[in-house]
Amino acid sequence: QQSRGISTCRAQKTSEFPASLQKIVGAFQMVPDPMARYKQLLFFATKLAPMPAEDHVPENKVEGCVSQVWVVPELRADGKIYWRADSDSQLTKGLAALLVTGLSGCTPAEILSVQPTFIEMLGLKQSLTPSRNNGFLNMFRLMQRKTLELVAAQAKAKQEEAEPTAAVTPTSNGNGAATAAASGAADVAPESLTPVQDGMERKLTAALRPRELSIQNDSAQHAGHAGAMAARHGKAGASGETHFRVEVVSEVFEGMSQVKRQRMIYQLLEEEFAMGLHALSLVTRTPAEADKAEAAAGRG
Amino acid sequence: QQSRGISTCRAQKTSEFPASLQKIVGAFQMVPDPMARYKQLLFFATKLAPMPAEDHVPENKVEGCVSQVWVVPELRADGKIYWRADSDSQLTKGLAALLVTGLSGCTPAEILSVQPTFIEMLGLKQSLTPSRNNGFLNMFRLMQRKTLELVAAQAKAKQEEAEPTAAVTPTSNGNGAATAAASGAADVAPESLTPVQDGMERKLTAALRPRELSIQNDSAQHAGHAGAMAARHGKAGASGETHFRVEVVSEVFEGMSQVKRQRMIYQLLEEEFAMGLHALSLVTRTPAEADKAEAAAGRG
Amino acid sequence: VADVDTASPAPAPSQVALGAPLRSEFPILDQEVNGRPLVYLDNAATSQKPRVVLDALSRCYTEYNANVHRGVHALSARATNEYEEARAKVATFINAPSSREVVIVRNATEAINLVANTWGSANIKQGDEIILSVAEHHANLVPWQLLAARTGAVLRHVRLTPDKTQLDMDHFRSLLSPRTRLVSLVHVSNVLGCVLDAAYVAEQARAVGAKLLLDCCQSVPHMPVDVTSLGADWIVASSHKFCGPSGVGFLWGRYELLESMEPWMGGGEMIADVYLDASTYAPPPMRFEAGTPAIAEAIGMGAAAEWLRGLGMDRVHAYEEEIGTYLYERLAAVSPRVSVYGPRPGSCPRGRASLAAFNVAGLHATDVSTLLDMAGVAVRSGHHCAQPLHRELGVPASARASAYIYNTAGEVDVFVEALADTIKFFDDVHSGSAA
Amino acid sequence: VADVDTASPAPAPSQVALGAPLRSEFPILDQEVNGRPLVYLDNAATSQKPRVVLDALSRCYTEYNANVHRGVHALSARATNEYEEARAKVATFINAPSSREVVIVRNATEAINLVANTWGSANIKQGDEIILSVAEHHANLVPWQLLAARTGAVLRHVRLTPDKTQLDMDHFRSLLSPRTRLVSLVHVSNVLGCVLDAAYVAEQARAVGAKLLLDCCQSVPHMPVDVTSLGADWIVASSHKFCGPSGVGFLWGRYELLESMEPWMGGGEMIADVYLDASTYAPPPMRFEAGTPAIAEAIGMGAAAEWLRGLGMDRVHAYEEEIGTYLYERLAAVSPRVSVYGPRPGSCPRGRASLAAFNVAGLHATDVSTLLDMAGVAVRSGHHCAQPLHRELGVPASARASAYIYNTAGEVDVFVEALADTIKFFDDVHSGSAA
Repeated sequence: QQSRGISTCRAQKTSEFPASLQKIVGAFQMVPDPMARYKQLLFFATKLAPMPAEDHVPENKVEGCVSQVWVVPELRADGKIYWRADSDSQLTKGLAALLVTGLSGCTPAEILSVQPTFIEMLGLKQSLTPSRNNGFLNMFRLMQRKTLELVAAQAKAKQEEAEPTAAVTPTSNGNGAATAAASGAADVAPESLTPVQDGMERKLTAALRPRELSIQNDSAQHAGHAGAMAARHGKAGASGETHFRVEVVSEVFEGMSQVKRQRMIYQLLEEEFAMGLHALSLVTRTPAEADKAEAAAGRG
Repeated sequence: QQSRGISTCRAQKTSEFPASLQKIVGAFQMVPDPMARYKQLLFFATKLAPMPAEDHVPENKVEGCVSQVWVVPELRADGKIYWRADSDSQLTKGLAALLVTGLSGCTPAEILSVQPTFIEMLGLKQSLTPSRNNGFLNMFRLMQRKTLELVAAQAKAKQEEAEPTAAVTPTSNGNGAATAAASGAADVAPESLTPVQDGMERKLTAALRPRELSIQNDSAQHAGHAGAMAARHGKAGASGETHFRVEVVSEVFEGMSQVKRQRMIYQLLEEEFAMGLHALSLVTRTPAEADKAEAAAGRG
Repeated sequence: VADVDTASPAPAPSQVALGAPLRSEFPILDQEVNGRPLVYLDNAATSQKPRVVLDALSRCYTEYNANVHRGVHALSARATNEYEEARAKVATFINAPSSREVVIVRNATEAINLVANTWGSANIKQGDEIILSVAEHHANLVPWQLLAARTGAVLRHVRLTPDKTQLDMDHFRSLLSPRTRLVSLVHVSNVLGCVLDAAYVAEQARAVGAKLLLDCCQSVPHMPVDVTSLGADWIVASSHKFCGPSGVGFLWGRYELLESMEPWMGGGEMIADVYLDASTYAPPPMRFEAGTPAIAEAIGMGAAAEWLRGLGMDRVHAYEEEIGTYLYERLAAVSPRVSVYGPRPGSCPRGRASLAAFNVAGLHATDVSTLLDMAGVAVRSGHHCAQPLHRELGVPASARASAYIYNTAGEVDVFVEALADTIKFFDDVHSGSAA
Repeated sequence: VADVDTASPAPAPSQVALGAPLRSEFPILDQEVNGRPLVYLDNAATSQKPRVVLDALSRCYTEYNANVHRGVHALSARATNEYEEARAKVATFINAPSSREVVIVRNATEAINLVANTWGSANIKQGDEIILSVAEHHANLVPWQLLAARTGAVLRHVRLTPDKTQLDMDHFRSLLSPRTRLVSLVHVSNVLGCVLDAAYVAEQARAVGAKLLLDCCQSVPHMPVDVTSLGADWIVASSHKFCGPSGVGFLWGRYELLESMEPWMGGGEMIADVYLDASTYAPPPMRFEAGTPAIAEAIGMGAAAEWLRGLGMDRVHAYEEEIGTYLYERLAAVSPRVSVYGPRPGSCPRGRASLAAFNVAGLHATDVSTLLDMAGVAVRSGHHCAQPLHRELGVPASARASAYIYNTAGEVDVFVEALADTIKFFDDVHSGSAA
């Protein structure tokens, strides 16, 4: 069993990537020689459009790279994101160009569903170890973070135009009481009994602006769970936070497959919580789907 | 080549010990079985005279032992030292008894000339690693320190009766200037250029109350010295402190052979300076011998 | 003792029986001391290392040794991966929500000093109270004494129950007040073997708004420790006590809390940008890892954590309860002169650790351990870095036998017989029956 | 390159030729990276370890691993002996008057933080001045920044000579004043390779009553360092840079000075007597070694020190001058676009270290080192924990090739050819000649 600290979930298949990224992966996989692949990367760099001087600002800068790297997204009216990037290192600029080409013209949902593991298919010896100076990974994560910010800002703007505040319905099963209100992300008391749950709530609320969000802690039901898991949880007395059911209704999901929605939430919670969560049962719906389900339930 | 940090100089031969200690070593060496040797040690403990309650005070306590150990010397009119000791551990009490028996009735010079390595001849698995909780070594060192204190106190008392203050004659050869006056031990500036020399002067003055003390730094003459030594000294620019000539006149030497005098000084400087000194050329004389030598020089 | 009939080649770790079958993984155990087979019962001081840990160390130094986080060359990239993977293995071992919550330090002592000098210096003011106990290891006393001396904070010490076997929880509760800023207690005592009711302590500490640090040096090696359910804000442990190398250990802290802590040591790796007169700092855990870390040692610690997790900490705990009970019962039966400290097995809902500190009336603990060593039995004697506790117990020192997963009931028998011989040996000398 | 015809079996270390004949002692060097033989030129970041060090580590863990200073049993006694013997070997290596002057720490970074938090906190007041330089490693900048922020002390930085190859000694002298309490400088720069005139600095510092700390991380591995003649009050170094394990290093200080320093970290081993509210402390070096130390690592460090001493540090230095000069000259000749930092060999009475930090005009250092790695050549790129120095040099980063006793002229050739290929590779892409 691989340890959960570094491993991401199973590698995506190429067919799951956005088409633009599939093309790049294909192009690199046709080149058998590593030096030629670097050459190809450098050609990508030369094709990158120049980045305006005003974009070279700290908020666009990727932290922790030895070289300097900047990335800027633009969410256009077609609902898709277009990227600009630059670096003072030619190889890093090549990686940036590759990401710009692969992720421009994609929807936020597509971008968020991409896993960084695709880089391993390119044969460039890029590591996926989270580390301060992992230029590629830090650049990729900044791009996903900026995407989430855009999604959140957009959702918020729409909401303010049209909708009431989303209602969170914390429901508790067993000993895992939900504590904070939907808007309460910032004022979760630091001595919270349920740090995992609070964090999930904060993250999901910020990124998805959900109409409804229900987080249910089923850990107590799994306290008798066999094997090593139980060994870590069954004994310690207080409430574990290992098994959750999450139901979320958000318009961010419009046009996304169930798989992509789940992957997006996994991505959102990956860095902070993947290692604390042993099991996450997800129900993801758009507002329209939720209304339909409710109506069906009313009928049934 | 053994490293100098822990090794003492070559182990003494049994014949070089005081007779009382020779007897003990002989007794232990006759017992082939280690458990029987421990039994013998415990018998030593039972033979130890009880120590009066007033002797169980911090200044008599050996530091760093897990068990509690106390040692007290008494310098009698015959010029010899007699010991009392106690411990709450029976084995440590046995070691104390062994030292009390072996070193009682010895002159200060005899006691100071003993090396702790004799313990290895007893087959008791006593370590000679300097360590906080090396009960035997710490006890042995406290006994030698207390001996030195007695010698110094006695010499001082005699001196105050009869003699003028000892004159130190610092002579310098090359770049090793002697800095402090004989009484200046305490006020050697911490930023001294010659820490080794200053320390030697302080130690020898305190312990021997010398009528004359000359410390001469010959290190510069040896700067060209071949091999690893030179490698460590020839390059660094400033004055090394590696080779010294010491001439000392003290009545402490009365009745001691040259070998014992040298060993006593070696012992005095061992812990602090043995590792900084590569070569120590010693001339040790009693006042009477010094007067005779001077007279001879006057004639010659 | 635990699983049975696993004679098949290369069984999965979770199927390896503990005790005797595990000994082949520990090359050091197969030796003679003073002509007798070594019986190593000093595990509470340090554990031995399985082959998998020795191999991890060896692979690091012979395959990819390089400095971490700084280089792009192949060795450096691999070393960085292995180092960060080790951090993740430790996180998984204690079920930390994120490996970013694991700070790699030299030992548990450094970890406590780190908290005292960062969170402590920033949050503890004159008159604030810190609750410790009389049973703490010096590492959980002295850093707070130094902090109290700097800040004017007041130290309160939970006392023992009247039978002196464990901490008095009523007394603990009576010490709590709105002035309590911190509770810092030992999870499993290295002398008494008693196990703290961490859930209760966490609940009570939280009720007065105090932070909770648990010294898990003696729990992490021996039982499942899950930081998501333990209730502590920080825990500390040393690698060398849980089958890992010396020179490394970890501090776990809740991430928001780590983020709120200013840096302690300055240097490379812990910075974001350095200017001549000031610098900005990296986020945790890097913020607290100044300079080249204990790279190979951390990798060894990760290997140890992974190996123990593979064995199953519930199985480890069950095995130790069994051998610990056997050790206690046999030891207590040697002679009426033998006193064993801490709670009797079975008397306590949370059990007791597989260690037994004891004294023999009329004998010094050091004499006992010296003679046991002659029989090849390694036990510790002294104050076990818990002088105040020994004052409470009214003895200057104690001897301590502590078992681990590779010790067997047969070894306990050897120890107990050697102890009986030792007592007889001293009795014989005193009755003059020796040659 | 150094001695010749030592083909006899098992020659004494002082007769082993350096360079190629030494490589069999370093198992890690015999491997391929990216299909090419490894050329390890990242020694200033960390050195590789000879068999004698690996064996010392292995022996510790398979023969006598136990906690030190606390037990009377055979393993514990042996571990204590080996640990203290290691301290003595380090003392001998730097010619310290006494092993009591050697404090075992995690790394040089911790050693500097230790001095800043003990001597510094007690002796540095508002308005006092500390002299550093623009060429310091972050480890010799950030601790003093933190101290200055606490105390109101002022940091002064020695600048570079106009040609930016070394520290400007005239400027150093101009910074000295009666307010100067401390001078803390790098003995050998990890970027410029320049060697400090320690004797002059010591004399000048002493003249104003200032203490002197030297960061000897890059000198102790490469040249004879003799604390009795160096003139410093403290020196610091990291084991992993001089053939020893990671996770350990040392602080040397004059004993009276160490004695004057209050403890920093509290815990076991550093105490004399512990009471509930206060404690008394052990004398140095134990006072500064709280908790279980890096036992095996210290023993490995001792083995490394002894092994290097056996080789002869004068021979090591001579060999490195030779290969360092070759490295510099060949590198500088690759292309007019290559700039090598630091003094030209022969231009300096104290020589330069066998390292060469450089840049190729038009290429980022990281790109250079990435492509070199494809050719099996390991060099570092980045700011080498010296951001301020790189600002002085006007570059964000540099690449650095650093040689040690096992590197050969042939390896320098491989590196230089790979660098020429790398430059051509980027040029080709830009001129569009690629497929």
